[in-house]
Amino acid sequence: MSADRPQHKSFPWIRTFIGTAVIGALIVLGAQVFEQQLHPVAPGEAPAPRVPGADFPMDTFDGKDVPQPINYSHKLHAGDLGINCLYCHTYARRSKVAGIPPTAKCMGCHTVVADDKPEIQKLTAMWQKGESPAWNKVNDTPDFVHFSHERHLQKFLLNNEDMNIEDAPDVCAMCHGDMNTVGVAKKMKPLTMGFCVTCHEKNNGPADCTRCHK
Amino acid sequence: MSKTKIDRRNFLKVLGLGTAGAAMAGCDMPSYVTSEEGVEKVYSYLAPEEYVIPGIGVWYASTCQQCPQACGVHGRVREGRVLKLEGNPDTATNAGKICQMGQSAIQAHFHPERIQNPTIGGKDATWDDALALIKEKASNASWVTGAVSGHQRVLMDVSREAAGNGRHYAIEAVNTRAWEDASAATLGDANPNLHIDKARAVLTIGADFLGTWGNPVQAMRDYGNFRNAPRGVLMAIEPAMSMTGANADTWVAARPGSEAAVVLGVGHVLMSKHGVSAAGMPSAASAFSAMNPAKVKDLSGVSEAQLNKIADTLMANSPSLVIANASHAAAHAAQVLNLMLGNVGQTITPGASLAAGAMAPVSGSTKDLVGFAMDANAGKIGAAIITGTNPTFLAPKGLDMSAALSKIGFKVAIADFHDETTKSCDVVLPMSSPLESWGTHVPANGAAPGTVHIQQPLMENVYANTRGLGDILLSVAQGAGAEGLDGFEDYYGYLRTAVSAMIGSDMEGDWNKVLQAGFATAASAPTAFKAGGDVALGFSEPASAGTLTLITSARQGMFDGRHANLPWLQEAPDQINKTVWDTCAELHPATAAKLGVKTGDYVSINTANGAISTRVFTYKGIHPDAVNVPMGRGHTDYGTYAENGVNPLTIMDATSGDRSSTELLSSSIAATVTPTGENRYLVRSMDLAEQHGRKLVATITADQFDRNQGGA
Amino acid sequence: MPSLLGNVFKGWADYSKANEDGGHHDYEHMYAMSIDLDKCTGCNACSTACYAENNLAWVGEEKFGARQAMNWMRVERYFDEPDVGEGSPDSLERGASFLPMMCQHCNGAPCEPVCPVAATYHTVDGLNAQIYNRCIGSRYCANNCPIRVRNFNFYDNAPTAWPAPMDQGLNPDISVRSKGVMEKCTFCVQRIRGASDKAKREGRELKDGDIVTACQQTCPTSAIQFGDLLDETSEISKAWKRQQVELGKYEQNKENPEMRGYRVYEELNIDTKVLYLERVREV
Amino acid sequence: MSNTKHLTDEQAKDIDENIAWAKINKDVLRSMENPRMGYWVALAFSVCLFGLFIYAEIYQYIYGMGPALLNTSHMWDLYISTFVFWIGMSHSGTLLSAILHLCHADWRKPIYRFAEAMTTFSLMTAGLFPVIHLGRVWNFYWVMPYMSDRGIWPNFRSPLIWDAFAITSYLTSSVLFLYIGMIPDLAICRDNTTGWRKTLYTFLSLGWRGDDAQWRNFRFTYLMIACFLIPLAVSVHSIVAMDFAMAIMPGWHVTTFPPYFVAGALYSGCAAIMTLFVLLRYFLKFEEYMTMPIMDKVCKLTFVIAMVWTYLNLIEFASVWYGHDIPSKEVLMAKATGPYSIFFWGMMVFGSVLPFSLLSQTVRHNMFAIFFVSIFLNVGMFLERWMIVTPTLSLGYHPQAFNVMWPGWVEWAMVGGSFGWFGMLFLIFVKVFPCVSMYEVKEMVYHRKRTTFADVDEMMELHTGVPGPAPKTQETGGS
Repeated sequence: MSADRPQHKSFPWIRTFIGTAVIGALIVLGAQVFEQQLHPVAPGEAPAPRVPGADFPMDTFDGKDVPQPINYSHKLHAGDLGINCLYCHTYARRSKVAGIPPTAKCMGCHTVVADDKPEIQKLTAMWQKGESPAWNKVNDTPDFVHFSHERHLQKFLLNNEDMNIEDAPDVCAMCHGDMNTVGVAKKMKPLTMGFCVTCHEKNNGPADCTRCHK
Repeated sequence: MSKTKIDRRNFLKVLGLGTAGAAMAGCDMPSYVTSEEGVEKVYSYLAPEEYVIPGIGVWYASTCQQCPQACGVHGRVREGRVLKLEGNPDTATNAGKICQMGQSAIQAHFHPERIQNPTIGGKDATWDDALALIKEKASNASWVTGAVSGHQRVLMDVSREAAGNGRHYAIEAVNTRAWEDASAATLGDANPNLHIDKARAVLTIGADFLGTWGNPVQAMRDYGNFRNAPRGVLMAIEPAMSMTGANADTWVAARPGSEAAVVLGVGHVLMSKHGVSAAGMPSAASAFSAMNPAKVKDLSGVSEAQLNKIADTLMANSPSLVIANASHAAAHAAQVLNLMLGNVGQTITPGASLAAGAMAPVSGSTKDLVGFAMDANAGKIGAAIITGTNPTFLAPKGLDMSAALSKIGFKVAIADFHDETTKSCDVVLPMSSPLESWGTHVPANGAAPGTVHIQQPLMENVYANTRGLGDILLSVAQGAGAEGLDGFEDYYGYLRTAVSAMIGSDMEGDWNKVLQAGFATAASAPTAFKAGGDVALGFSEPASAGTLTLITSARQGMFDGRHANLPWLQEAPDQINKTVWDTCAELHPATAAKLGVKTGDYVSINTANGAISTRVFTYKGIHPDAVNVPMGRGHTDYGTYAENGVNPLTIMDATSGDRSSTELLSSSIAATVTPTGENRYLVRSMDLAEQHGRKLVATITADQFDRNQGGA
Repeated sequence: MPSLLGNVFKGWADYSKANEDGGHHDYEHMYAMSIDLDKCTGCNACSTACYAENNLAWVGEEKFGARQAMNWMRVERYFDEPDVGEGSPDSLERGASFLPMMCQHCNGAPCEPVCPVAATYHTVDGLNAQIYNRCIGSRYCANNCPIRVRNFNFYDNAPTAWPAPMDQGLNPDISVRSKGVMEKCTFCVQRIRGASDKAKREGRELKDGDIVTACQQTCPTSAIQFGDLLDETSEISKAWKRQQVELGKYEQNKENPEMRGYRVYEELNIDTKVLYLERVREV
Repeated sequence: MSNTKHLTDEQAKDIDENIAWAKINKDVLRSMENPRMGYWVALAFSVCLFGLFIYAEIYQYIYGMGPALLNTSHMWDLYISTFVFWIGMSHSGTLLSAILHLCHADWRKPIYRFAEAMTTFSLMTAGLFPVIHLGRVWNFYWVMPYMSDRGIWPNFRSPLIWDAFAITSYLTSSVLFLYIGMIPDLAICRDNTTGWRKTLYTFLSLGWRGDDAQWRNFRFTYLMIACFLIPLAVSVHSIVAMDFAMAIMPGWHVTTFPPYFVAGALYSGCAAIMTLFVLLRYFLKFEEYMTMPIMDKVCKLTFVIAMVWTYLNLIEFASVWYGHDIPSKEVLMAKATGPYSIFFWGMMVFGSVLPFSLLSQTVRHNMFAIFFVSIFLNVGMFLERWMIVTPTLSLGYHPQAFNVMWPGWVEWAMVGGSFGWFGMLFLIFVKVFPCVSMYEVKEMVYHRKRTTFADVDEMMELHTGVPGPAPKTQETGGS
């Protein structure tokens, strides 16, 4: 190449590399967007729980209304009447599933209390027939997930000297949202793996896959 | 409230039957599908006992009914479903262990092909109609059962007596009858306790005590201790390798039918070489001395060196134990050997028997199968109630069982599965599975004195319209007008009363203790051996050398065929030839070479009773003159899972010789084997039997082992 | 979103930590097994117990013949004894040798480094874990397993294996694996999990004997032992010491070479955690 | 050229330097137009094959990997061997255009374009297989390190991850290489076509005017990507080799695998070039550009690479044979004598013996013979890949797992379909893009001419038919 070539500013091949970079960025971002759709996490406005020594993700989830055989209102029972979560969901402290309270527990009060309400009569009828209502599951973890209510309650409530049993709602709210405010139960936290992992990292929960995946 | 009285069944109310169904979704479902709200259903308890917690399994004691041995089990019950069976650590019979057949009880329990409704003449009917029909027609009915014991047997007997003394045929193809007869003849006790763990040397002649003979679970537990240092020596003499033979230190192949001669030969060597005295047993001694090694050699093909080795080992390791099931003659000779070697009292101790003889176990036999067929063919049986056995499948063609059944006017089957026999029955009553029903069982082998195993339901009926065997028996007995049964509305009530009487207390607490323990201890009658024990020892002439003989062996898993409809057991490889889902004919490579067949080739096996065609498996663990076809497969009407394979029992012979000495399991029949030319891959879990120099199963010599006290 | 980026960096940190020299060093437990081949009678009880405990699908004759079976634990049967040569020419005078074979949970597991998505990895319990719902089924791990104890779900076995109501008998503590997922023996990780939860409930440490695997529980001759090697007092660690077999070696120099303990494929330096005790034979 | 004496003067030349540039344009453009019936038949056939591929994939998606008859011992079978085969074929283009470009071997110029296209398309084919062989193919993107709120990452120790990176980067850069090298020709097409083609080429030629600055930047870019591509190509196939070399299985755990795979790759690539060379020469009437002497050189190159490959093959056998690894030795013996031995010996004959036929002058100058030789070389290379994967899996270490397995119909459908996919892409390419580089052939002609004509003006007049001074630029691209 001779010396009297005029100098040129344009480097068209740079475009190709910029192009590659852009494509790569698009792949990453696209994957992220897809991931976000898998795990919808809305920016949270939920009130921070009053659980000493617990730092939990603020993400909230706008669950849909799930029809239930009996329109049980958490707001009334837990909120207004202030019944402790663990009074009905008594299995939560002893087993990995919180469980639905046995009908006998409902009838404990409702043989006398508010037995004129149609919903209660519905329940009473079932109780007389000896059949149990078929509730629709609201907060559900996938079948390959091992989640133990017992362990979490032990960590944040039972073995937490700053807490006593009346504070159960604050602990439950970490994953179930403030049930005192809703009527029929709604899913108020995403309960995705990201949700769990974030909380486990903040509270030094186990990071081992097999602890939660079965 | 009375309407929702909490009885034992109600607290088993299922929480979330949908849970398992959801588990079917498995790990494939992306989490955003299965964690969606409102997809799954949750059923709450009505009013559970406080110890019933969803998500936490509760263990209940019960009794395994997969084979006649009635091992005690614990069942894990979660959310009202029984999920897993494990051995009951407190029972002397199995001490916390169960075999693969026991493990599969779960699958039989949840089986989709169980009978769900009573049928009359093949059409669905109500229980009342069926029971009324039985009450009307089943007078003077004979009972055809498997081995039974406990209160089920009591109810059978009282209803038989009430209905006019029909006979009771207890049919088991896999049994210990030869040994029982020999023990009764020599020791006066049909079921002595055998202590394999106490023996230093064990010689078994065709008794597969690690596989199917007696209570294999107990035998295997004892075998485990038997192998601790100082290590016992196990020797096996049999035509084809059994599980016991596979684990033997010395395995000797004897020509089928010649086992008795070999035992006599051992006795001969013991007397002549080691000077063991047969004092007080002249007839036995004469039989021994008559059987010199040369004669043994040409009868059975067992060389003198092998006889000497066996005799030397028996002498060197005392106490020893000689077990035989190959034939009555062999069993008698074996017991005489035990007497001569002084094993009786050391490794053989008197068995325990219940004071309440009515509950004592009735051990089945092929003799009853033959008897049933002959009596039926002779028209002696007007009506029959069949439960717990499948004579049509077990009976060789020679017995002409189908014709026999057709001669019976009225046949009732109490069964949980449709099989070849229920097909020909007029009334079929759906029995709920052993995990759903009550019962008591008295183990025949190796139970602690006076033990009665309690079988309690572990969950609600899977199929609502089935009833427990006990309930059915109770209704039948009440229908037959047996005394003392009025006022019991169900078997549970009857059992509760009976057991309370047995343990001498009807306190709720004691009853719960019994339920938790899984067994009750009743008064037992001490038994003692009688003296003497001299019996005349004979032996049957085996087929001459070089002629092929068909034998059939039972293997743990398929057992006598009752488990052929359980996929888990179909897929659990045969312990020896490792085939799954199909039958094969075991041949010695030399014989196979003579016939020009190899593993996977189809051969047709012809005997006087017919022919079967199956594939060949060749290995060296069988006598060259024997062709062995494991029994259990080849069902025709036992559900979709049991269709594979062929049934060797059909071409066996149960009638030749005197019926007292021929058991199907140990019988043999001359056969001709001809290759059909077809070939298909014989599905096995292992194609090779060599380790290719890899260090997989390394071995060490016994003296090194004992020198180091056996290590772990 | 900050939490996302936080995860990114934390992920990198954990990753590099977990992989220094190819694995953890801060083991909390080291679960191991020992199997006495002299007591094993080859009765298959362990294998069937595994089917019942771990929701193993049966596949039927055709697929079994195509070697697509799902048995996590198989009892292998050999008719030869390499160290004494073949038995007698025409008869198996020494019987057969049985070898229960399941995932050996190697500390140097060849399957772990090759999994593209880290679905199989070594836990702090010393288990070779398999995360079913992370697995994408590249099957590289199974190719790299010298013992071939990894089973791949070639079909969706669930519908055929558990026709209703058989699915009611499924173990809820284990997910049912669907097609395209690798699975293998987990040393009954659900029982380990349950036992440790129970111990925490009672506010105590795990002790020897809390964890009983399904095969160990049912083995009629008690040939199978299971326990924690880091627990000096446990039976299993005593057994390993008595047998003079140590982890992390590809060749054991025993003071007493007559001790029966050995591990399969030690020469591959995969560092298996199942101790086999040699079969004893009379001579 | 030792063998020139056997050739006529015409044949001795790589290309006839008297070809007019206009004729070059005309011929190449003509090759892109008016597809004949044969073309449509071939295209339809390829599409059908690819349809089979799609069907098999859907079937496998629904029923799982079972119908492919994979089993516990044979977790990979034809999927991965075919993957390696296509990866290998992709090395030809790099060899011809990049390596030979740097070596200034100008005889490559008429044939490198379709070789590069082959590279790209075989890579696109190869890339399919690691994806479709996944048990849960719908999760394939998990091998990519992307940020998610789960904070989990792929396992960067796994050679499969390296594969993913290597293949994607190699694919990107070879596409760039092909495209950038084509820009001047696209400009020619732009100037000589109408309708949709015009739109397409206008868009693709990025406003190429063929002026001086563009030419210099073009040269620089082209050279730089060429340098960049060669180590990439080598690394890609080394990484593919590590899929096996990193495993502990006998017969896979071989140190010489990376160079062995690279050699095999170049080998199969050259064989594929020979095949397509013949096909294009006759079906697109490129006799004047893809000439006998060029083929002669390609054949010699192929022979040399074949010998290298054979050598590496033999030292692998030797190292196993004289080593103490019993399982590896068993695998080797099983290859030679076991159930797969016929394929093994087929590979040895086709891969190591057949190339010697290329030594013969008559074969090298008989396109018909060369066509069949090259086909069999390709078959041999396919068998090689199969013989690497399957015999090892059929033996391995554990006796219980020894078993012989033959691929199921799904696998065969996938393999056949991959050829359909490749053929489809290539057939479309030859009709949409110039598969002979016009401007480089002109250069070639010009340089050759220049060696014979003293006077540039005279040469220019001869070529352009325009008397007078030559244009300022020596290399006249564009129209």
